[in-house]
Amino acid sequence: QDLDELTLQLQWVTQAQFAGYYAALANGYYEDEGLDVTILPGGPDIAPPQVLAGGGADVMLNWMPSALAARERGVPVVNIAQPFTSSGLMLTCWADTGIEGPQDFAGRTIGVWFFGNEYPFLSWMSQEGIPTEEGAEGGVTVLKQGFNVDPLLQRQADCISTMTYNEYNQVLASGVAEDELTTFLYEDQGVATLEDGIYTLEENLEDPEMVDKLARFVRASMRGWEWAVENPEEAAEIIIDYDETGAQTYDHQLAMMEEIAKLVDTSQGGALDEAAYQRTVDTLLAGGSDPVITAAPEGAWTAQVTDAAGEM
Amino acid sequence: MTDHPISAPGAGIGRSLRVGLLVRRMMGTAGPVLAVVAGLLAIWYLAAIPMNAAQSVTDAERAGAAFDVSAAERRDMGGLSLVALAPGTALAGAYGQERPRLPAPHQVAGEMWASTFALGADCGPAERERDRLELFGRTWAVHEDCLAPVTSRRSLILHAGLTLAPTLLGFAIGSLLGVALAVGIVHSRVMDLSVMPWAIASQTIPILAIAPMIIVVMNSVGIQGLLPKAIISAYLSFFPVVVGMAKGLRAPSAADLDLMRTWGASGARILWHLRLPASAPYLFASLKIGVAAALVGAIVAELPTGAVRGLGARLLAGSYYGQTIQIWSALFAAAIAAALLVAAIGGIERGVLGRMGLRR
Amino acid sequence: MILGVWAALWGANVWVAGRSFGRWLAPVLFGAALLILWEMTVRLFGVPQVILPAPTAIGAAISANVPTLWADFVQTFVKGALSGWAIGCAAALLTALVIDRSGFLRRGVLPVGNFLAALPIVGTAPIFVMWLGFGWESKAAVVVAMVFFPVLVNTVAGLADTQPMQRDLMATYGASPGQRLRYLAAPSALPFVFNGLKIATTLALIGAIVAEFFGSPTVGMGFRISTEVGRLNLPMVWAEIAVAALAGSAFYGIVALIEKRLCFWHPSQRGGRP
Amino acid sequence: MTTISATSLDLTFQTADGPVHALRGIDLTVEAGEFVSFIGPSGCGKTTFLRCVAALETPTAGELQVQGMTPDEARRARAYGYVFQAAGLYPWRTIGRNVTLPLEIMGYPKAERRERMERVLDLVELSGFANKYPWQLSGGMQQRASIARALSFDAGILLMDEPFGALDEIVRDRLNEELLALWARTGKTCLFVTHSIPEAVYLSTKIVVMSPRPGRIADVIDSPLPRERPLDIRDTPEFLAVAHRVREGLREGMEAA
Amino acid sequence: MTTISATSLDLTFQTADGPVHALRGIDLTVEAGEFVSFIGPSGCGKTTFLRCVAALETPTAGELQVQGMTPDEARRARAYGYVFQAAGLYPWRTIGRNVTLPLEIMGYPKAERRERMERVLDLVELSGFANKYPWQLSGGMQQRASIARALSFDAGILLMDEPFGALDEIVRDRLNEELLALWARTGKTCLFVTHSIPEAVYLSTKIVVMSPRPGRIADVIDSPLPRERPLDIRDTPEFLAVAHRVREGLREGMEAA
Ligand SMILES: Nc1ncnc2c1ncn2[C@@H]1O[C@H](COP(=O)(O)OP(=O)(O)OP(=O)(O)O)[C@@H](O)[C@H]1O
Ligand SMILES: Nc1ncnc2c1ncn2[C@@H]1O[C@H](COP(=O)(O)OP(=O)(O)OP(=O)(O)O)[C@@H](O)[C@H]1O
Ligand SMILES: Cc1ncc(C[n+]2csc(CCO)c2C)c(N)n1
Ligand SMILES: [Mg+2]
Ligand SMILES: [Mg+2]
Repeated sequence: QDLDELTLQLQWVTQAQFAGYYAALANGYYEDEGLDVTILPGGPDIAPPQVLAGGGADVMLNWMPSALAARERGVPVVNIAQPFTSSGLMLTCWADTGIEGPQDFAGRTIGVWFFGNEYPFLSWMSQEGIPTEEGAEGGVTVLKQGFNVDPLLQRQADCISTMTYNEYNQVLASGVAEDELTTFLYEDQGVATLEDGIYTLEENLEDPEMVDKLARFVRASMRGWEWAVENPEEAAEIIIDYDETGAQTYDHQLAMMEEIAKLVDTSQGGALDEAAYQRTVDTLLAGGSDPVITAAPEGAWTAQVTDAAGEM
Repeated sequence: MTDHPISAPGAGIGRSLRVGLLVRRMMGTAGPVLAVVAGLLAIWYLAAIPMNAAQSVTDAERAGAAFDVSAAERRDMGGLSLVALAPGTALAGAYGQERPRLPAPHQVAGEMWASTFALGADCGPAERERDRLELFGRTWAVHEDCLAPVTSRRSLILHAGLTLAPTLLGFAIGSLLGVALAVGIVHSRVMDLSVMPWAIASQTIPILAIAPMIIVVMNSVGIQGLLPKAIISAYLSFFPVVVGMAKGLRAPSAADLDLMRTWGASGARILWHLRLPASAPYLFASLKIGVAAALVGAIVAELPTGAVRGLGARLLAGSYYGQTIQIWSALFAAAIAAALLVAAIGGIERGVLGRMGLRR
Repeated sequence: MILGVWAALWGANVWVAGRSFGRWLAPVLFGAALLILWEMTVRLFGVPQVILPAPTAIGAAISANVPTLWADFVQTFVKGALSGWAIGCAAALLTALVIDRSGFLRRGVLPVGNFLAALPIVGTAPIFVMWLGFGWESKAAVVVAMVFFPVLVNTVAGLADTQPMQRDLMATYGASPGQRLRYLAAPSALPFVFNGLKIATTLALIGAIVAEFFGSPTVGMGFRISTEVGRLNLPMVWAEIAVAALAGSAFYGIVALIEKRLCFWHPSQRGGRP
Repeated sequence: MTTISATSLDLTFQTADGPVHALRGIDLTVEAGEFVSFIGPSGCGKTTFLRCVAALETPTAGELQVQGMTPDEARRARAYGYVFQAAGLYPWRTIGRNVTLPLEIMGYPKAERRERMERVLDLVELSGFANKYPWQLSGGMQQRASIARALSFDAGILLMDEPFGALDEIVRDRLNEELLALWARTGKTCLFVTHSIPEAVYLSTKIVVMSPRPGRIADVIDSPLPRERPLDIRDTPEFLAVAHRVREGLREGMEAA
Repeated sequence: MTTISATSLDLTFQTADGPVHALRGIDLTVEAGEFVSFIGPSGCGKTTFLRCVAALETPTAGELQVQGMTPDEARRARAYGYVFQAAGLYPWRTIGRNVTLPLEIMGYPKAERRERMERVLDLVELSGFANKYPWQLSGGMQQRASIARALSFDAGILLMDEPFGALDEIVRDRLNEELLALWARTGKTCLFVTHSIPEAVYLSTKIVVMSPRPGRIADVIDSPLPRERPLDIRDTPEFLAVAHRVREGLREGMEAA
């Protein structure tokens, strides 16, 4: 029969972070829902909200701070599902620098991802009252971190941003022992923000047919996540199969899949937890003199799609 | 044959002279190039010792060796002082690291070999491995994916080939555009005055900055795939062609142009019979620069398109995981591809100019 | 409608190009025409700002962010591009002088140089960032690597571009190698050297900006561009691009002006009379 | 029949350093079939006059008629063959295709191009070289090819600007003889610029001596020599007398300037 | 006193097409203060011989002595002034600074450079043009500047390779007169290559006629003309006789080859 076409823009390259979607694709869950899904990998020079605005994709994955900031910029993106309920973001420091808590950050060099991913860090620092501008008294020196853990390994930075499931494993894989490192999980610091959520443009939600399509997409994706969490080895293999760069290794993807499984909650069918949303907004608004968003967003999420997905 | 004694004066001069000339021409470039390459390799090997010293010492320490200087203090030491601190360790660890700051030439060569012929160190789950191979002091897994060399995802040839398509298309677009602009510039003073400064300005715009916008804009009008990448690569390659062609189309002397006018030739005839042939040497010189630029453009274009295949994607993938050896091998693969493209243009140039009688 | 405006502006340009002030007015008018068309396209078709902002929005972003733009300009252009350009060009000139003394080196270095010049910047930039850190030094190094070979190749070609007769004259004067360089090779190489220097100006700025995509402090034109793209602040991105184009063109123009002053004697600078 | 008639022709170039009077008050009539040489010191306007005739420059004043037309009409009627000092052959075309180039531009059919090419190459004794490239020929042969090119279409007027200036004396002697024979055979009207007094005297039925600043005509000498001229006519007293008059004309022109 | 003596000089160029015998068995003696012209068809080795004398080429066999030294020693002793066919001035230097260039290289003090420059520019009638650039001068003026440059330092031997080849007859006549006057005044030894028979006869005390393939000397003619030579000496029977002998020598050389 005729399949409905749908394009998904990831926010990073093909890896186990997105195992649920690849699993749904590989196992035919999307087809079962009458969907023909195209997955576009992301990369360092790709801003998913821009792709959405330009019509290059129907849905995207994005971190909520970045998505809310884009909304303020006039791109009406709306969260329609939130498979990731916990944050995997953390700051990883060399233990021998003597950093034990945020109070030790003054004068340190810290690597941060930018490109819309800097907001959690900035709001954390502003909550701690640590300036991040160049040369500020008692502040930190912020580096725009590249795409790997070299700044830490080369000791160009005292701390760098890592994800529990990816960069942290890379640091360990390069021979560093866990006790050589001190880590700060954003969850533990009370500044966690929602990560990989599914977003679409507001206008799509006005079209019942499209809403139905999105609901089928979310349902199939959550089915994919359920499967991937239960079958990490096979999921990692699927990732290897879909990675066309030939750069991913099975062991790394398996390790990533195991960490990712801890962040995903499949029990709610992908429905957004309003409390978690509110915590994210509060964290972003609390950004002192330079908050990430200036006002509490209106209509930035909807349960419409997940509700529809649940009813079917 | 003849019975002239071989020792007769002048005997054999003709042949030995010709052979001598041939040998001298070969030695003319091959010898010096080999010498320079050898020199560079020597410097490279030497430089790898201090460059990788920090990691060598850290590795040794993790393996149980003890050093007088603590890790925190070592952080501020340069590579040379680390070599002075532990010369034996630095030397022993310089050429065998997984993620060296400066991979040794043989590591890069090994990776290029392996990824050209598609061997992979751990390229899949253990149970899918068919065989293991000892090469370059490393164990390579021969994954079933990797058995058909060129079509494997690890094959540099595959990636280079995939980058080549937008390169060639972009190069074609860029060259045609460049030639067309040059023709306009030469024939119209308005074009000359208004286009040239903006062509220069266009080349000062960082392509990596506007590439994502080109992609998104083209995407929003429904153009995807090869063309956006080709456009970016054309953007980089048209400029040298414009400059070179404008010079070449103006190469005919005033006397040549006057002669055409005494024959009552039209502008188009002058272009076809005089300006274009006269510009051929300039065209080829700028095409050589343009094709290299087009390759760089195609590689750059792989970033904002989220390309998962191609040399640029391969470079980035290496970069995400700190795989320096992989970065270097992709880098050299790109340079080799550029050299081959330039050589191909050179071959066409020799043929065309030879047929035109412009090569003496 | 757009086509009509285009035709009108082109007509004005044709008129202007015929006048004596056309030399500078024509390109300005052409640029203005492009901007007007751009603005019209954006407004008429309602192009979203996150895809292509209008020139007026870009202008507003420029005037609202002068201090930021200036700080970025200093970091990227002055510290990164200019120092890298100067170091790279100086190194290339010195190397060319050394190479020129030996035909062996000349034949050996140039092919290898051409090969190394083809290394794409997206590959070299991360390596230099890894080696030299996140500051401007790594950007300067990327620029050095980019400009070195074009200048070297041009200079070597220039030093070799003396006429046999001029070389013979030097021989009959019994000139030393140093004198030969000073009185003959150096001046006649100058037009070639400037060719290389001009190419290098455009490469330098691009190199410094692109290298910042691969790691930088929180200031710089490349940093700003990549960050603001992520934040969808496109007018600011284009403001930086405008500064880059302006600075790059000015840089090119200055070098071209110096060339005009120093190479006034070369046929290309005085209208082709031999 | 008058082929070229110039009446008080003026041409002034406007340059950055002020006006240059390249031609001033030129009066000259050339009959059909004449061989007219122009001689004079550098800068006296010889080239400029030839270029006016070929409609490559426009006089600033005066009257210039070519075969009863304006020069530009004559140019479009393809009345001229022009030969420059340098052969100016295109290196990417063989000798044969160089010669057929003007024919191609003028739209002659292929068969006729070929036939004419063979005829004119024969005329300048270059048959057999049609498939060679210019740089495979000596300087003198190239110059002959360039003359053949100017002859290939039936221009009634042959304009030659120092065609033999770059050749050595021996080759030059031979080409002079050949040119004379050619002229006799074809009956074209020739305008010929040279710096060499013997050459001018040897070739011409009429010698125009010019003088510079401003460029004007100092003397017009009708040659008493017969049309039939072996090379050693140059040792006859008549020849030397004409040469002497040319030299005197030149000297006076120089002193007046 | 013998300035230059060549004994069975050979020079063979090894080229891709086989050896070229540019000079074969050249025997020649030039006394101090002589004016020797070399004439002969293209490719007969005139330039090559001059270059051997100036140590710009090395003979493959035979003996060549210059002022009792090897050519290379003489070169380093700055014994030569060399004038080429093209002026070969450096476009980035003014005429004045072109003339002082050899003096600068040879380490003359500044005041003397200036003084000598003025003197030689005066000699070639170019005073007042010291601050012009070469391309602002006519071809003839450029050639004179290049002669001035060769005269600026006290080289005993002046080597000139077709210095007037590109000039028109009138300028050439005047420069010939000037060159002769200069030679008389300075007493230099001059070796002069030309293609023009009258020029060779007019200037020289000795004319060397050469013939090609292999390049050798066909005839050496000692001129019977007096040292004092007004321009119209060219119409005297003695002059014509010498010119005739040169022409014959050339013709025979051509036929032998
Ligand atoms: N396009 C031009 N612009 C300005 N002045 C010019 C131009 N063409 C020629 N002249 C000047 O006009 C005068 C006559 O030049 P023309 O070329 O006709 O001289 P000529 O007699 O052919 O000299 P020659 O023997 O050197 O070829 C010269 O003073 C020259 O400088
Ligand atoms: N560097 C060289 N390599 C090979 N052959 C050469 C070289 N220089 C000169 N020849 C050859 O040597 C011969 C003599 O050349 P030379 O230049 O001395 O002739 P010439 O008498 O000066 O001729 P022209 O009157 O044309 O200047 C010619 O056949 C020439 O081709
Ligand atoms: C340019 C750019 N830089 C950083 C991130 C942040 N980020 C979000 S998910 C992810 C993968 C983690 O392994 C990373 C690095 C991004 N998206 N784009
Ligand atoms: Mg002229
Ligand atoms: Mg010669």
